[in-house]
Amino acid sequence: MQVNEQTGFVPTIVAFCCNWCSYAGADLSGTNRLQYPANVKIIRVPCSCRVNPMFILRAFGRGADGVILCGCHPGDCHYTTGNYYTRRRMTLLCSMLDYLGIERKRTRVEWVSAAEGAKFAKTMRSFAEEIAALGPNRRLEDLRVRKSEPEGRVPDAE
Amino acid sequence: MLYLKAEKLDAFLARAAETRKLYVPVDSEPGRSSYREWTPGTAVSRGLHTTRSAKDFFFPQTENLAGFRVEDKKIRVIDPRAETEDFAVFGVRACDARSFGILDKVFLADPVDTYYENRRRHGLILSMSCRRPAETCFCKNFGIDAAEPEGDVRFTDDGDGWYLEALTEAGKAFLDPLADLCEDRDPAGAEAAKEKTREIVDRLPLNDLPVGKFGGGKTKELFDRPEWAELSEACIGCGTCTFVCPTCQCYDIRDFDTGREIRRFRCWDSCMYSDFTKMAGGNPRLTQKERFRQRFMHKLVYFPENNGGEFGCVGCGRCLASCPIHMHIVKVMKRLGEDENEQ
Amino acid sequence: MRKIGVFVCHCGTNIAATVDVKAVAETLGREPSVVVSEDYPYMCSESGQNLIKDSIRDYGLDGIVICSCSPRMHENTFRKAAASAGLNPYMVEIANIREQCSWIHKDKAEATEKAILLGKAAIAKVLLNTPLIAGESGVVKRALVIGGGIAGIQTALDIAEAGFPVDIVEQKPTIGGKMAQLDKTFPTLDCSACILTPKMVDCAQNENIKIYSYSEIESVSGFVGNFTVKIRRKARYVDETKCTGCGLCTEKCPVKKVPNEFNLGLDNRRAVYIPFAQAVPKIAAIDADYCNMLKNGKCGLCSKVCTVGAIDYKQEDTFVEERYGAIVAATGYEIADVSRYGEYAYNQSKDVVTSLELERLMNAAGPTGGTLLRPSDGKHPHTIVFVQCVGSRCTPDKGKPYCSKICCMYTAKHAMLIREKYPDTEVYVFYIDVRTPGKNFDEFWRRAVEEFGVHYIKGAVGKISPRPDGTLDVQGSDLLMDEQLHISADLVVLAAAIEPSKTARSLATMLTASMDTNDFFTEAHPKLRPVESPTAGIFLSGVCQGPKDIPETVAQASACAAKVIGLLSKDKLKGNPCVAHSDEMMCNGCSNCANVCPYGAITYSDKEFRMPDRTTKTRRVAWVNPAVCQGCGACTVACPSGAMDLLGFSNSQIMAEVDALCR
Amino acid sequence: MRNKLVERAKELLADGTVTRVIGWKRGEFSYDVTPAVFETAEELEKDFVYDGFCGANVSKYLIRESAKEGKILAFLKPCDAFSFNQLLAEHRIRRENVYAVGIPCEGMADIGKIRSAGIDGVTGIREEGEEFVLSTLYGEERIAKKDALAERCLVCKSKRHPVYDELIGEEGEDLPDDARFEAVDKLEKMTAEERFQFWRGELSRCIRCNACRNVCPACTCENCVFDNPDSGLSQKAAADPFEESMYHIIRAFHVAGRCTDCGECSRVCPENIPLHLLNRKFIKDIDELYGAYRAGENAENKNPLVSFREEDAEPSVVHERGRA
Amino acid sequence: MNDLKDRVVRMSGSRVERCMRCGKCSATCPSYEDMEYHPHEFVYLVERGDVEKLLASESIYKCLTCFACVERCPRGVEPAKVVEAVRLIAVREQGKNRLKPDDLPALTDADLPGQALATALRKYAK
Repeated sequence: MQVNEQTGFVPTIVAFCCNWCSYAGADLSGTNRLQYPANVKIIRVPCSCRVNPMFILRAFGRGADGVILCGCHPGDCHYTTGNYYTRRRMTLLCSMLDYLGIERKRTRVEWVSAAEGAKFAKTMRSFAEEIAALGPNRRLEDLRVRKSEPEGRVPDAE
Repeated sequence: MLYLKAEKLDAFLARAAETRKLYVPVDSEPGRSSYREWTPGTAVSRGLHTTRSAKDFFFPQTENLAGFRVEDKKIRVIDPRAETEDFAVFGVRACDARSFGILDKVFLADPVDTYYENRRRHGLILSMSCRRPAETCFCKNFGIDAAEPEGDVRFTDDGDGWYLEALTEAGKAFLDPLADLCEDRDPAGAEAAKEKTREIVDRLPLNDLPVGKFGGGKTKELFDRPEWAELSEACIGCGTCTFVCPTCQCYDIRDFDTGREIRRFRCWDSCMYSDFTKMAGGNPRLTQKERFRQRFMHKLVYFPENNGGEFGCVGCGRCLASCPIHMHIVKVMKRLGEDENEQ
Repeated sequence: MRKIGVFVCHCGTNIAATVDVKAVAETLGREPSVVVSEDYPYMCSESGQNLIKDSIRDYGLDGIVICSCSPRMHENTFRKAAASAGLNPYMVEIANIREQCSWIHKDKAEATEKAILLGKAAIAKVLLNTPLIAGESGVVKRALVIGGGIAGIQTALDIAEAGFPVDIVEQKPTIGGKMAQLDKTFPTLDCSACILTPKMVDCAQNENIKIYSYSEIESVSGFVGNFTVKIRRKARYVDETKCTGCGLCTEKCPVKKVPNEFNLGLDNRRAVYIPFAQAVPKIAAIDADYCNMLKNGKCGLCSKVCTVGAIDYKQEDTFVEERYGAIVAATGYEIADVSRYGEYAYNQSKDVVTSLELERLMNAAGPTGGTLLRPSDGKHPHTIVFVQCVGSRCTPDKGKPYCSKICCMYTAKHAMLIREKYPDTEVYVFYIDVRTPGKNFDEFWRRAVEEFGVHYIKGAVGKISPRPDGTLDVQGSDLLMDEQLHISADLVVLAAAIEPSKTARSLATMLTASMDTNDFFTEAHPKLRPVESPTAGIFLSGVCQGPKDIPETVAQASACAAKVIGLLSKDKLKGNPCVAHSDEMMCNGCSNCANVCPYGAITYSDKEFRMPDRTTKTRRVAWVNPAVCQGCGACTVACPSGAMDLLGFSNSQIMAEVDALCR
Repeated sequence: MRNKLVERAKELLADGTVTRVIGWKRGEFSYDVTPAVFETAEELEKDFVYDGFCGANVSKYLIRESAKEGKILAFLKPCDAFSFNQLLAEHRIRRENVYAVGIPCEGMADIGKIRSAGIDGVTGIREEGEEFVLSTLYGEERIAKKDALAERCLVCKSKRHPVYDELIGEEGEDLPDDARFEAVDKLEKMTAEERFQFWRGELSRCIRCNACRNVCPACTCENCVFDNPDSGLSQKAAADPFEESMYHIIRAFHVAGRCTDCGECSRVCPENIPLHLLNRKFIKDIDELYGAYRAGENAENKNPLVSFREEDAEPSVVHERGRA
Repeated sequence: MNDLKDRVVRMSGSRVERCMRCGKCSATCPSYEDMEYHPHEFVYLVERGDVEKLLASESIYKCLTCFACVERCPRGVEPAKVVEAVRLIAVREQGKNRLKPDDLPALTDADLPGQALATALRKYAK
């Protein structure tokens, strides 16, 4: 588990992985026993182009501190062109988040092929480190979801 | 009569803020004002035409009503309400002051809305006479005297300061400990200031709306008027008018899953929205014409019909100022007020 | 509420060593909708599967979650198990707690916690799964090959050989394509016609092959396994069923000055003609642009001489509609226009020719009967200059950005043949690079240099100026000598770029097959699916996919045929049920989805909607053909209204997973 | 100009070319004009206006109007024409039912600007040369026209109509873009913290009245995701700062590549939030990363988010920008 | 990228890295025989960063700026603009050493194309 040693902060990280390359790459890093932090939780999607920007915002809203999207390398998409659209959408989304003053390091896009198990693990390690260093996501969080929020009064048992 | 000189306002507000939260209008940007919590150094705006109304303090845009928590396979209910603190809203003009009476008729009628009631009990209204009404003001049509607003404490503005009058017990309890910051003046000054206000109000361009054509019992005459189609044509169906309106009180109740519990909250809704009356089995108001008609019929016919003739509009003019396409209640009243034969 | 079963696999110790599988099963068992939660050493084993099947039946489960290895490993196993117990196979979700948990984490508490979370996410997803049924569609057992060049011919022959009927649509009056115009072929220098014409004849004689010559594709509809194609049969004013190809009409026709396109305009033909002696079908056609009878009703000579009464001046275009299971694009190439490069004086001098024109000038059946003569004066050329890369390898504003691939080799061939036949001729080749990857290719061009004494000059030609004496002044650079040269040439041959057929773009639109910016068809995968278009049921053969020489074209044509045969040999096509679908009530008809769909699976139609207030409203709405959609989901994000969603990976399912993982 | 338009509209009504006319209708105070459909010459004579306060973009109404029977005459300012064209590209308007007349625009005044200049109680406005003369409850006031111009008009992108059936007045030209992105530039140059504070300050005022969305000519969804309980995004009031950001990010994203920068969102915002700066950021990014693109330029172009080039920039370009 | 190369690339706007070494510019050049470095070498040397060699060479004054190479370059490298940029750098470095119109008659040479002289005068007189 990636932890920020100074603050004790344990980040929550969501990784969207395309089924054909990156998810397979993640499997490969498992097969090769290449470690990466347990903070990283993977969601399988058919193609990186399936990832709607709203999923990423949703993840942040629900408490993610970092979101990473992995797909096939441009040109290698199982569906020929999917990741090209992903690339444009995500570039614009990242730019917009940055423009809104939201830490741009919290969102990342990486191309990981099915053969790049080592790259997958390395990418996840570095991403988790970066997010741990950044601290909790405060600029794009839903306060209602914050774990430390007061819970209200429990009515007396009747 | 108590008189507060303008230069003493800060001291007055500072003292008042010791016992309660205090909300005052401030200039948020040139030509616009909005309510903010007063803190030392806050510059109070002389412009009373806040973009949003003082309704927000009693009937906030969103409010948690209840929570549910699933523990294993059982559900537990949580009441999210904390103790409400006392607060006061300063600089409420006559129209807005009147709006609380209208909201009360909705929320305090049986069954009482305890969330609203709680806030009403803890909230004090420090109203203020108008000295510089806008061209969009038309409160006079509804029998509102801009010079003598309702509320707990009335501030009558003479340009250099304010004559203060407690109108309720709560108002008196608020004002008494602050009396030492005020001086005593001849009430004639207050009367003169009020006359000044009335004189300006008399010159307003929208004083002669055909109010008589509306009111309880007019449903049959007005409901099927063909003008509704033409009036509603431009309406884009946004909720601006309803959200800036001091008397609109419709809300929706929704659930939000925080991951640990379900929050049941309510939030403002607008009769202008297409899903406003959507329910199992369909939607009785299918087009914008019907939704548009509803809003004005509610304010001008149904509300007075159910509430002893009182209109659901106070003439604050906010919808005139903020409607994106400038189709507002004044245009509606004028058009429908035209004699049908003239058509 | 749905009843969910959770099954946690130990995978021996693969999972159990790092994940407390009992704790996982127990914790997930407390989730509100979970009615049974079990762990087992090997879920994928027969007894593990039986445990799942029994639970499905005993508890009446609506969905199951397997916490095990990667879904890429055993998703299908568990889906089949579920199906055999009567549960829809798409009501199965896998939580990958091996590759993505136990194998990469060492701390047992951490790994257990993560496994629980992954399990919860899978439960959240399966609660929103819907039973899916893969659609089935029939396959029409007939293929269409568009283009009758060597690519189309080879593909058609291979398909026909496998026993499936196949139609060839060729826009020219004969099949054969470019290869029929070539003289010899590299690197073996065998005669092109000798190896091609038997294949053409095979096509004509194969009972499974039907040739629509002088025909074009008018429209295409349908999808893989079931296309409907409308073919326009252009009027040739000769009754195909009667014409014997005797050629009498072509001898008697008085209109003699029609440029002969088969010889690239180097000589003339008549207004009624048979393109060449070995044409298939060998049927005459009347050129309506030149025929006096068709132009002004005066003549009728051919009709008079025809012994079988095949001439029909009243013939009109006819249409044939046919259904196909697969369509092959084999539209080939054309020679790019070289007249735009003024410096080569192509328009100024008849003695500047393209390589294809040279083929005809050297061909025994060509205008010169196989003797190489200058087009201008019919004299024997003594100095010949070849210019490489004319219009290839340019920036897009100046020409084609790609390498045309075949020029290096055919130029070596030309140079060699000329030197062999006319040893008194000096041959110069201006080259930028000589590209000869291929079996016996480099050896071939080395022979041209070493054995045949062809002068290869590293450099380019800057200007060609016709001189009054009929020679051409070729000004070029020799980069190795750092010299500017002037060669006095009798003939200049330009290795013009090849480009896809001009008709390919409109065809691609009809086929909803994608194209690159150069108008070459794009393949479904550049490495792994090189003969298929991304649009299911559309296959690519030959140069229409990219520059190729003959052996490569034939190889690809056969590969393409194998793919077609594979498709046609199926009785039913089972679709992937995880496809996109559009909610018509929300669709705006904006075309965003169709713009990103790589398969052309989305079509639009104006649809009438009955509004709740009893009025009707006509709106343009999208429809996804489930037989064509491959389920990538690009459309779901392109859709602004959220009308487009993906079965199996719906917005709500993915968001439920997100919520569960972030909790 | 107003009379010219009325005359032409009357002619086209009379000769049967059109059955209706969409334009702007006189209001109470001369600044509060309303988009309206006119059916007769008398209505046009009586209420049609075209002056410096006709900022409302009428193109979106044509979705509804063009679905009706009969042809409608639409007077389109350059901004409206770009929106109109974009809607044509998205098949939202039935072109055959619209007779589009391009009309010149010298920039539209914004009553908000006049109010923020400290002039209140405005009851009447008259143009006098380069000034507006305002009669107010508190005496006569004057303001230079340029000081009353809406922000979007100060950085007008084009006086040209990309589509029309007929043009009244001279055709204008595209104007240089330099000033249009100044505010975006300025924000980009701030630190992330400053940008965050800026946007939080702006977006926290949002009352989720949907005026920006409902007026937007790009937001024409049959059912908006924010109204659709099944979308997972549905929200009625921004109950949390996250929802405020979410709404505006998603809205800007949904119109990215389709937004013609008509500026209506900012014009109608009752809280005066500079929403156009979100859209303009996307326009700027698209221009810089994928080549100059103007939505509504023609009805055939593919929007940059549904096209690509193999050599497109990687998302990491955002990370590599040299700021904290 | 060294400074001189940078300047040439910036001033010319030429993308020398696009050159595929076909030699068409040199094949086309009417001043070829007079040049020590030929158009393709200009491009090559600039790409290598060897601009000094060019600055020292008379070749920069032999280019007629006829733009035949620009017109015909299949890769859009625009060699004449490269030559022009190198020439401009040389001219600027020469500072006050300008050609005056009065010097012209003495320099006039029947073999020198008038256009070259006019170009030189324009550059020098600036």
